[in-house]
Amino acid sequence: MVTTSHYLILGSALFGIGVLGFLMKRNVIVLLMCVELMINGAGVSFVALCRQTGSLEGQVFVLFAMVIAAVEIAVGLSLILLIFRNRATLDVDKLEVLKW
Amino acid sequence: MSALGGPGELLKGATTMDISQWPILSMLIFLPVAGAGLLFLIPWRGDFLPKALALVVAGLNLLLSLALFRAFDPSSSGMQFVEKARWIPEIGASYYLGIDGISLFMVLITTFMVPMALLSSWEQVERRPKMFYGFMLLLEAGLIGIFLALDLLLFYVFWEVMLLPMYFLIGLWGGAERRYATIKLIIYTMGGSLLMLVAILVLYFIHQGQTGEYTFDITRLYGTTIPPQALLPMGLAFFAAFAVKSPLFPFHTWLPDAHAEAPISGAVDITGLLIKTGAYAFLRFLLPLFPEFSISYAPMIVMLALIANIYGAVVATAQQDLKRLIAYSSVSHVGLVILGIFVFNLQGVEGAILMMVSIVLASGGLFMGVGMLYKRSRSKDISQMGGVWRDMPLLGGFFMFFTLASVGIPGLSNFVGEFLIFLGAFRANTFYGVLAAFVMVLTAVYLLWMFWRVMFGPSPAVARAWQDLSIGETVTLTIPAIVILLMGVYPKIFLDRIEPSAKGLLGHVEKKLVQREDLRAGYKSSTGEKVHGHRLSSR
Amino acid sequence: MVKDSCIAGCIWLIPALPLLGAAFNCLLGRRVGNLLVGIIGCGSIGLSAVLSLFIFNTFLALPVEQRRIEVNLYNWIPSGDFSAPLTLLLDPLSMVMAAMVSGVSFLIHVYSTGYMRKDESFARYFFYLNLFVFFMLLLVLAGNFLVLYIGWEGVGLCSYLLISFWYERESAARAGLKAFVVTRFGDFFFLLGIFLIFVNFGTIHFGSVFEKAPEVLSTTTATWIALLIFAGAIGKSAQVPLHTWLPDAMEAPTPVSALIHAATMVTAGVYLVARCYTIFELSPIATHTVGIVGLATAFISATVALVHNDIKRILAYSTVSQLGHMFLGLGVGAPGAAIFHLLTHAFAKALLFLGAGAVIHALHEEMDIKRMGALKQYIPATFWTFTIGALAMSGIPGFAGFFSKDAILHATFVHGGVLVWLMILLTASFTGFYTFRIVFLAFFGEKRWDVHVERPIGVMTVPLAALAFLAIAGGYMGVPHALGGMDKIGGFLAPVFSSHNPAEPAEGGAQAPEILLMVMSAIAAFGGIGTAYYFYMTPQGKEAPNRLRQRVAPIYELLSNAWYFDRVYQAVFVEPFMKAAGFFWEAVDSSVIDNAVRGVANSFLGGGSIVPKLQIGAVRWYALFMVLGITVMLGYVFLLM
Amino acid sequence: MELIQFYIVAAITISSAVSVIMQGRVMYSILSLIVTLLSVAWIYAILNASFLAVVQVILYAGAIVVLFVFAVMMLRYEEIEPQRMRTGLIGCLGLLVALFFIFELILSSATGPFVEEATLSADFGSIKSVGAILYTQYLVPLELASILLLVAVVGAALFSKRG
Repeated sequence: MVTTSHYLILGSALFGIGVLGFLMKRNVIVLLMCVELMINGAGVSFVALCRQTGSLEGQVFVLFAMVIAAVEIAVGLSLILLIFRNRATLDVDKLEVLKW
Repeated sequence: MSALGGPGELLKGATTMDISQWPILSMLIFLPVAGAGLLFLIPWRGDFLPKALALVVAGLNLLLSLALFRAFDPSSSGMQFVEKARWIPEIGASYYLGIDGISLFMVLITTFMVPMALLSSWEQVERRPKMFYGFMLLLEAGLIGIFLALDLLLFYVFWEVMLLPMYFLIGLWGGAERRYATIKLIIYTMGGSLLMLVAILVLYFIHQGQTGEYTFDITRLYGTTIPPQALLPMGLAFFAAFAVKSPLFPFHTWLPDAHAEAPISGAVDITGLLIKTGAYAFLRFLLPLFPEFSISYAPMIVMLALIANIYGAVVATAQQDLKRLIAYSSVSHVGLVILGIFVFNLQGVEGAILMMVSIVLASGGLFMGVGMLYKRSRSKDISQMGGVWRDMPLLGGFFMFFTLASVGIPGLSNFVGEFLIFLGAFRANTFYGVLAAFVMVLTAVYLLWMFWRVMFGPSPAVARAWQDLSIGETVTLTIPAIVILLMGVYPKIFLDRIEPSAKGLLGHVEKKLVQREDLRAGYKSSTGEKVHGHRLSSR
Repeated sequence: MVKDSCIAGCIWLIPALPLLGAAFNCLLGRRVGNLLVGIIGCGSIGLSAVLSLFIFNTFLALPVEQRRIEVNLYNWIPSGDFSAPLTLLLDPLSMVMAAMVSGVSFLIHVYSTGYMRKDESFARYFFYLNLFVFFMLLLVLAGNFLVLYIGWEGVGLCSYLLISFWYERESAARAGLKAFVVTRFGDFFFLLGIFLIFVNFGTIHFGSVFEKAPEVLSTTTATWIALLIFAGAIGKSAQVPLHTWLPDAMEAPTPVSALIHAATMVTAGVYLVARCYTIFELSPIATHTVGIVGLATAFISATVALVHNDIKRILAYSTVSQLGHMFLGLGVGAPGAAIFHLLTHAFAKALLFLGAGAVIHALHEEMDIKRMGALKQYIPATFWTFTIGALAMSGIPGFAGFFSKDAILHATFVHGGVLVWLMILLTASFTGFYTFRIVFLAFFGEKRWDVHVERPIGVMTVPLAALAFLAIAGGYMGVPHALGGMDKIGGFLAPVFSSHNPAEPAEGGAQAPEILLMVMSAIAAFGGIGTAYYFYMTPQGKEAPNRLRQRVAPIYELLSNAWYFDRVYQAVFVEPFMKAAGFFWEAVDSSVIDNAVRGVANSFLGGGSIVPKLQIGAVRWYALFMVLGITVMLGYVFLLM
Repeated sequence: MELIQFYIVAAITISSAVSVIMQGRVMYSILSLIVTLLSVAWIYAILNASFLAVVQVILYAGAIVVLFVFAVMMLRYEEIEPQRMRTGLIGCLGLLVALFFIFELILSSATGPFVEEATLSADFGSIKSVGAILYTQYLVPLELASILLLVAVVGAALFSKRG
């Protein structure tokens, strides 16, 4: 019997792998991918709980999350292009523009 | 009885348009937001169009608020034009707006001063005027939001939002020391308001504990009974936030810096508008939410207010920078306002409200005058001036007028407010009244001495080719002057509308206090402890 | 009844007309040219004067008990149980004052058109002057304390503006500020007095307050109120110790000195005390204080006037001294006499000032009487009118000042005692001396100047003549009973000082001392004048002043430094205040408070700078800490709870 | 049956996700990501969210991954370093925190208190039912989302043009 917990654990695992990658990787493009992983992990949990409660709101939410993800990727990637052109690197550790 | 008809009757003439059905309060807030949005988003060519747009928006808002004024029912003490909508129902936060006699004039003066500020900076903002004007409109929206919000969370949002445009206005268009000034401003005000946020949440949960209902609606929270051990920290947290904004001694030192570094029209707004949010919040939140705190700590607050009052006046005397001098005069006047609030009688409160409006007008007028002078002289240093009247008689005349209004000459606006505050203070405690009234001497000293050093005396030998005021500048100064005169000569228009709300407020404080005293008397009568009543009067 | 309502309907016009004039001169004055400004300026006051005389006439026809008309214009400050309607009150006291103020103002306005005709700020001048008359009329016509206070502050303001009128002169600016601040110090007490009245009576309306005063007030409260009000009067009427601003106020154009600093504004204090006489009567302490202050002022400033050489300053000290006489009159229970003296003094002193103005004008701004002389031949009209004024001032029988001063002296003798009376008699002889010192030094003797004399033009001479007439005839309003007169003015004013009965028709036996007193005071005046004549007109006396000066050098020093009031104030108040201001700003504001704030800011900055220093980048640390935060929260929620 | 299906898809998902972060070369990461996204779509399908599954395939596997690929192509391939993971203090800390975080997440998901499982209607998750709720209750957010997309497109175009 597959319970909701199974899917939640799967979603959590996906999210956690995303977090792990986000903290460990240095390439900005891969960081963006890790964000996608996190979003998907959250999505799995949403949809699972959604089936559990029998309401469709969770699915709608995931839909919006996908939209946001698309937006984020579009803008994020174009920013990365820009940064790469200016700084010739994709290593976050070398991008210290946020430092005060 | 009355030989003259009076403008009050005129204004209440036949209404052609029924505006009571409009969401007029929301319009007041969001019209400037929309204007600011247009300014920021459209890539305007040239400077004139965005400026004109900003002015039109601000002007429309002024008209709206005048319509509101006309439709306002002076006989009612409750909230009018109430708008309530769900905002975040899950936590009980609502979009709840309303206006009463206390906030009416705050809103009016805001919508009035913003176009004035825009006009006075018409030719003075050289860098990115459209951004500047956009931020001014945002500031207006934030301020009006503060005055209209009846939901604590909404209030807090506006309270913080307002800082943002302020920060940019000073930080981007300010004087040489602007970084220092902005950081000081932000540290002071954020420090205060974070404490307030905590207290808001505590209040929210206490209320939930008592009634089982999660709400930020202040009209409901008014009924909350604060447990005695929480009273002092919570009251202090709110007090700190408002005292910083007011600003009350010893939290005032951000003001002179912010003033001195602010762009001219930004300064107009800070003086008047930013700082009176603090005093307003005392009336709207601290008094009714924590009447026990307010009353039992009133002597200390009053002492601080008196110190601010005298101290501001004394320190103002020593200033060499015109804008700083006016800033300290604001500190002094704000001390009076807070004194008026915390003597808990009708004259004090009404005087405080009138005084707030009047400070904005008088100090605002002075600031605009200084701005026009600065445009020509490129200096704010008093010792560099002298004999300006000879060069610019028109400016001198206006400057005199606003100075006298600040000094509190009867017939001009400040006098009415000051007089009522003095009277209220005197009724509450002779000592307060004497100390407060003594400042009228000091005020005359530092303001007229300033006037002398700037305007009188011989012209310097160096020839100055300063043009007297242009027509636009004259108009800009004339409008507030007329309002000052109107307020001084016929304050009844204002007092009539303030009175029911002020009475209601004091009545509420008194009632709540009596309830608690009864409650406590019930507890303590067995131990024989004497319950001491506080002398309150809503006469 | 018809007359009643007719008067009530047009009272408000009396102050309103000058206000209109002021508004016109303020807004359009610079555009329309001096002629129109002058016409509007004088015309508005003139109309107002005619109106008040007309009302006076109607008023006299009313039966005594109806001579009290009140008009409520509108409710100015309503706030809870406090209300301050704009009430005008016409009773004998305010009627007399209004007529005097508007009349004298009109004459001085006319004079000013000549005196100021070459000044480039002609319109500004008339704006201030009209505004002043408005406030002054409001002050005397006020029906409650707050309206009176508007006028009170308003005249102070105009006085400030007019003293600083020639603002390019540093001394004028300083004198204006000084006048304003010193009088405001008095106003502060007056305002407290108003509060105390309101707290005790629940109203500030004159009628109700004075009616209820005897029942409501205890002696202590009455003393407090009276003293506070009197403190206001001290400031405004330049009594010791707040008199120092008035001599400096002579920086104003001379007609202004005549109007504000001699005839009208400075007498407002006398008017105020007379108005509140009911309260003063309840408190012997207050009444005595009034008398003592009046006496001291009269004496001190008369002595100072003896040694000064600046013609306007002499007159200023003389004004202070005469105001002291009036307060003395009030203090010894003769308010009618005080008001009478106020009127005659107004005429005489306005005349003297205008005459002095003509002299100064003639000699191109020369004010030192040592550098005048022999002017009688050059400006005879001025000479004659000035002399009439001087005679009236000195209290020579037949002239106005004689009757009024005599009334005060008589009351002093009866209520104040012989010692006080002697002192005031001495002062009277001083008065004769310093007034005629001016006359003799300025108009007689040899010519000590060499400029082209500018003769006063017609508009300046006519007011002089009119005032000269008043300075003679004004006294016959109040010829005392002892001389077979009716004391009309005393009778007319009596209802105002309700509980106080003016000098009853004296019994046959009592007349003799009164006449004796008159003779004594006349002798004192003549003595003063004679001494002046001896000093300045006879060859033998020429060296006398110098010898005298050397003989009493310390006293001379004291007097020429005006009893050191200014220096003491400078050292005790002004300098410590400025030092305190500097100290509070630099030591307290900029150091203590600001450093505390900066400390907080720096601690944040310090704390903030540690974290980024651990590694080169900041972004990934942000990410790490975000996750760490969530982890800790989750841990708290799921693992520990 | 469902259990087996679940374990298969879970294994694919987890392993491909791990592969995303373990790959040295970006292109390989992208390819692994495609697998992950597709398997998530499969999970959606299992969970009665057929509409979402379809959108997942189109939007994610179709559009977003293509974007990644384009980005990598536009940057010269050999320069898309660094490939290695982080080391040093931050690497250790990151690993520690992340692992602990995963542990917590999984623990909490396994023990969560749940409501009764609802009985689902036949068309639960179908295009029709999702559409019905999307275009009524969530109309305003939907429109806002479309505006957001528009803004993002314009923004992205602007950025890449300006550089």
